[in-house]
Amino acid sequence: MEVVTSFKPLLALSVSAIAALLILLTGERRRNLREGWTFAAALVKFFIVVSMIPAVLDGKVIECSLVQLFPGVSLQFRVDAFGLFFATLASFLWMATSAYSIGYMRGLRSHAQTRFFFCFAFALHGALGIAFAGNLFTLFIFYEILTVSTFPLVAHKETGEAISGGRKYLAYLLSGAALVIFSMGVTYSLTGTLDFKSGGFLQGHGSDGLLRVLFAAFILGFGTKAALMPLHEWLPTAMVAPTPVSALLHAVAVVKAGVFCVLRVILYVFGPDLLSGLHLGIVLASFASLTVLLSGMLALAQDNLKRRLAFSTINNLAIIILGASLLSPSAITGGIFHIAAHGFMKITLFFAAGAIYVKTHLEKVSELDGIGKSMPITMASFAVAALGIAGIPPMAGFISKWYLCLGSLEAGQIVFLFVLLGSALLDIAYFGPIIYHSFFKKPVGRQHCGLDEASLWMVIPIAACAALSILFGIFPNAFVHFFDIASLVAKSALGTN
Amino acid sequence: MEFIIGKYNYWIYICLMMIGFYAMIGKRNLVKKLIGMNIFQTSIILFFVSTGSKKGATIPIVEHGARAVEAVRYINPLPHVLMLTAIVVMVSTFGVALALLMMIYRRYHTLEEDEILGFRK
Amino acid sequence: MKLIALIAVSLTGAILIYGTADMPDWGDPGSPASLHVSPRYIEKSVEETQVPNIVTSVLADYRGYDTLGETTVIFTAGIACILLIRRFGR
Amino acid sequence: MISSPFPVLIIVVPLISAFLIVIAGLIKKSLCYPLMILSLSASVLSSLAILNDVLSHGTVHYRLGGWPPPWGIEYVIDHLNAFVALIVSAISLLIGISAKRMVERDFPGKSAYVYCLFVLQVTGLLGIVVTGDVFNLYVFLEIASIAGYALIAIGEDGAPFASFNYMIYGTIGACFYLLGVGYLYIVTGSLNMADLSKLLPGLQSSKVVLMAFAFLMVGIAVKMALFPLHVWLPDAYTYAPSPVSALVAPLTTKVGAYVMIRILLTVFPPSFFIETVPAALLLRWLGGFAVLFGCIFALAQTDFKRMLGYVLIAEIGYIALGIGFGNRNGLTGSILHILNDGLMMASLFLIVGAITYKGGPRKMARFTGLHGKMPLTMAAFVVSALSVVGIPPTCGFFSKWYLVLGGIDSKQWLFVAVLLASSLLNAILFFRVIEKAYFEPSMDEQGVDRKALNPTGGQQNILSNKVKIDEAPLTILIPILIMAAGVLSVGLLSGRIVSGIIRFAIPAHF
Repeated sequence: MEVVTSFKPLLALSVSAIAALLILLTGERRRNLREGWTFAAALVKFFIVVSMIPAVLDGKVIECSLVQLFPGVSLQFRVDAFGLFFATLASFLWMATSAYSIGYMRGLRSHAQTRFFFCFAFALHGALGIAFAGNLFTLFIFYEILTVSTFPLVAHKETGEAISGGRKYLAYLLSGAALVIFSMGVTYSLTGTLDFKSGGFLQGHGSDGLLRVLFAAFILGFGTKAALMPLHEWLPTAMVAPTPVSALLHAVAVVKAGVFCVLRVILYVFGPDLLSGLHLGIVLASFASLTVLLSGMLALAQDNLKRRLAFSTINNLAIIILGASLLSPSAITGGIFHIAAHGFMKITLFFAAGAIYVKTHLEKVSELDGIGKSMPITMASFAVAALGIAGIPPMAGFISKWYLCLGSLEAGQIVFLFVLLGSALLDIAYFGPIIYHSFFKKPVGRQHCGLDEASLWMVIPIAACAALSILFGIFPNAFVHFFDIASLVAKSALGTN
Repeated sequence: MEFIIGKYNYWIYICLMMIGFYAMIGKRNLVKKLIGMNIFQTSIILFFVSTGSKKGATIPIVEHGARAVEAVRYINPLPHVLMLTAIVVMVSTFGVALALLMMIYRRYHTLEEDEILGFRK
Repeated sequence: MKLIALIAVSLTGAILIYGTADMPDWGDPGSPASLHVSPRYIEKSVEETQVPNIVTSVLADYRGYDTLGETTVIFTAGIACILLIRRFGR
Repeated sequence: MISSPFPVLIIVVPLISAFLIVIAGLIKKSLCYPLMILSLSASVLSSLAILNDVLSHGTVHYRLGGWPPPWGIEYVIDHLNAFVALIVSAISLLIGISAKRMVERDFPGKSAYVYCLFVLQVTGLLGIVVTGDVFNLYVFLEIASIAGYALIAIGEDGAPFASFNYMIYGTIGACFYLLGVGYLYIVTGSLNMADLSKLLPGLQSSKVVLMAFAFLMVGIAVKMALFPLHVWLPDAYTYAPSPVSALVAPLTTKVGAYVMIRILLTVFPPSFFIETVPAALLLRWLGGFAVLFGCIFALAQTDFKRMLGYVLIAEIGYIALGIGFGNRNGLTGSILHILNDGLMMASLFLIVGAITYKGGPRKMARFTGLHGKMPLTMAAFVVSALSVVGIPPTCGFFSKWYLVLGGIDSKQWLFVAVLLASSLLNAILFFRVIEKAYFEPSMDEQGVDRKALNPTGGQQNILSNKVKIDEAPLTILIPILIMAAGVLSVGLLSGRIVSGIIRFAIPAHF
């Protein structure tokens, strides 16, 4: 593997940090300029990230080492296929989110918008740092930056409910972080290094028992962010946050970062060989399957639209982890591709929910009867994304589910095939009624006076994301080569290069 | 027996020290605490000075014109020097403590710890 | 409080008495304190500092720096007393 | 042997300037402050120069009066005390800069004396750090303590009594230390640290050495406020005037910690406290309790400054815990924490000072809406608070990381759990303040009577019915911002600091 030294990762990272500072300095008075910074940063960041794709597809790794933090560990950025995948997704969706949040925040005349955009930019800084981190320690630094910068976003409404949601978020994530510190410490004292390596670097260190405990600590630690059951409680509570924040939490950065970290640990710290040697892959897979089915059922019971979406997220994250823990090439490819596919689809769903809220202040599923008539574009996009999540072609969700199913066959675990199919059925069960009611039912107790879409700032991102979900379903390699990168990750992680 | 006679200097200083120590932490009157502090510090001085003594030796002032000076003939001067410094340090602490007591008295018009704590509640 | 104080004091006293067992006897000319460091003061003081009073020579010369510290302590205490009890501008 | 004048300059320059400040105060009051800043800057420069010498040539010796070591007093500066001296002098310079407005407003007639004692306090602390003689250390300990008693006593209403209590405990501590020195002297005949470290290994079975060790440790533990000898601390630092608590709180305890490390590692053979006596075990347990106790008691406080006092007790617990692990990572964590904690605590105490200077509240319940009024100060507060919680990349995280590694290396899982749990407790502590300051609208908007805003005592002169809180003056704000920047950059540079300085401060065989 060829290693290229370049400052590009650092540049991409600093773009959002600088943007955050500029936003802070610009302040509330000149809000057009402030939002301009957000946009410019999102664009610049996206292009820097995308410019790294060709090199990485060639099998190169882009590295950038800063100060040494302690023996064997530096503050190091290392762009491999997996990191680039996540970075591309995050920066891609940041563009959509920033447009959307401008419409949303202004539509609601929200307070403290400067803080909002500042924290948002900083959260992206954290997410990209996680993506580009070359070792566990660097990853953890940005993991915590992400946690802390998201806290003000979750508590943005400043109501009692919002603040307690924020508290819960912090309590879960910081407890998880404590476990991560512990497991990092053990890893370091076993191996003397924390650098990621394809195929893992823990093999041959420590006793089986210790490694099992270590794995559990890692998964529980990062699992809090990935909302793995039973550590998911914070995610539905955090739904009090403004919708762009929910989009950030679910689709762009936070939970995806959690899943990313879990996958990093599985593939680059422990490695498939060690995991299957310790029989841990199957344990994690069963654990994830339970989450998949349980969260699907719980989603059915939710009347609040955003909470239902939250449980759907928990469901899909568990599917990604399930894919990775099956440790077969197709399953890993499918799982990783699902990170992107789910990102685009889920962001559409949240955007749509937010648009409905801004226009009508409705949050309950049962109140949405007939809304499709007044907001056709929004609800059509919603329908597209919802069907995509259920895995119906030609949406992107189909591709990932297809590969996941293939992967479970490859791994010889038919049980998990049924889990996947069952979850698709559950998806249809909890999204189907919404789509049906919104288009084909008469509104009750509410006047509908024709077309009433939200502002263009919101509708365009919604439609664009829905369109992209279809596009990535038909051309999974469109624009940014998501699929190729995902399969490259699977190949290199399994050593079948 | 040898144990007691040979080391009675230590016994005395320990007794004094414990008296002072008890007054410092057990008494509720601030002046009594200070008196305890003084006893406590003095006992340490006693201890140090007693370590300097040598049987059959004299005070460490060299007689005029004495040539070859033997260490055995004079007692150890170093503990005395240290204690001269320590005395000054202790006196200074004591002075500051008295100033503090004056401030406390001006404020609360009492030097009983319980009463002062009662005021502050 | 008194009880705690009494216990603390008796405990400390007991420890101190326990410790005396290994101490040199009073006035033992062979104790380490009399054999290390201090002989030089006694033997060389006149020669090196021309001061017959050895306590003085150690205080003001060999360990003169302690004495500077000591002076500073008095100075500190003086300033502290001024600061604490002098009434300014009243 | 390197002869350079800097070791003695660190002490003598502020010492002389302390005299000059008083004289200047008699002639012209406005001269005092520049004099103080000048002398503190000189100390910082000398400590930098020494650190440079030590890094390039190894340990620096300085014989005072020219007498060779066991007979005269010697300053020995190795990596450890060069490091601590720089921390002490740099932080006191920053606090010194910020003291001007607060001192001149609160103690208009007495400013010269306050500055003088301020400088003397720093002199005492620096003297403790650079000396190589156990008795000389006692003398400087008392200089620092006496200056501290006086400075604390001029604070708010309860200050004299708090200071008196502090003095009783402090004197017990100092006397125990002196007694320990006496015991060491009686078995070795020497007061020089280097000489003692040569003589002590042969005497390890002596009960007297054991006594000496115990009394030295108890004495230092009182001075560094190690649980359960911390009782004097919360009151003393709560009632002290703001610049004083910002100086005394972080530095006195840290210098105490330094003395403990020095005695354990240099004076006694390191194996003594780990193997011969169960001191390491005891330190671990006390440290662990201190951490939990400090955090839990801090949770119960409503006064921000008092809460910081308890947090400080917990931070001391970390240092003790790290020493108690008795391995390289643990000690690295402890020594690094001397720097980190000094920075963050100084910054936090100074922030309280800035808030109260502007007539702001000290009760945390009244912090509502503060971020809008003092945005920069509160930003610095967030950075320092995150550091106490241990969020990377702030410096607090890195010392905790070394401590966790130390715990893992010595297989002390219980204490690793304590360390991790304490981060969560700290998070609760500080995030509730951040929530107040950032997410709750200020009192004005809720229409609460402004009179209720009056903080507990003190500073009545500007507290009328109308209080307008905004950023503190630049002399206070800039040191706060420098320290906040330090908290961030020390975190990222901790690798350099550890591999360049702290690595050499720990005996090689660890």
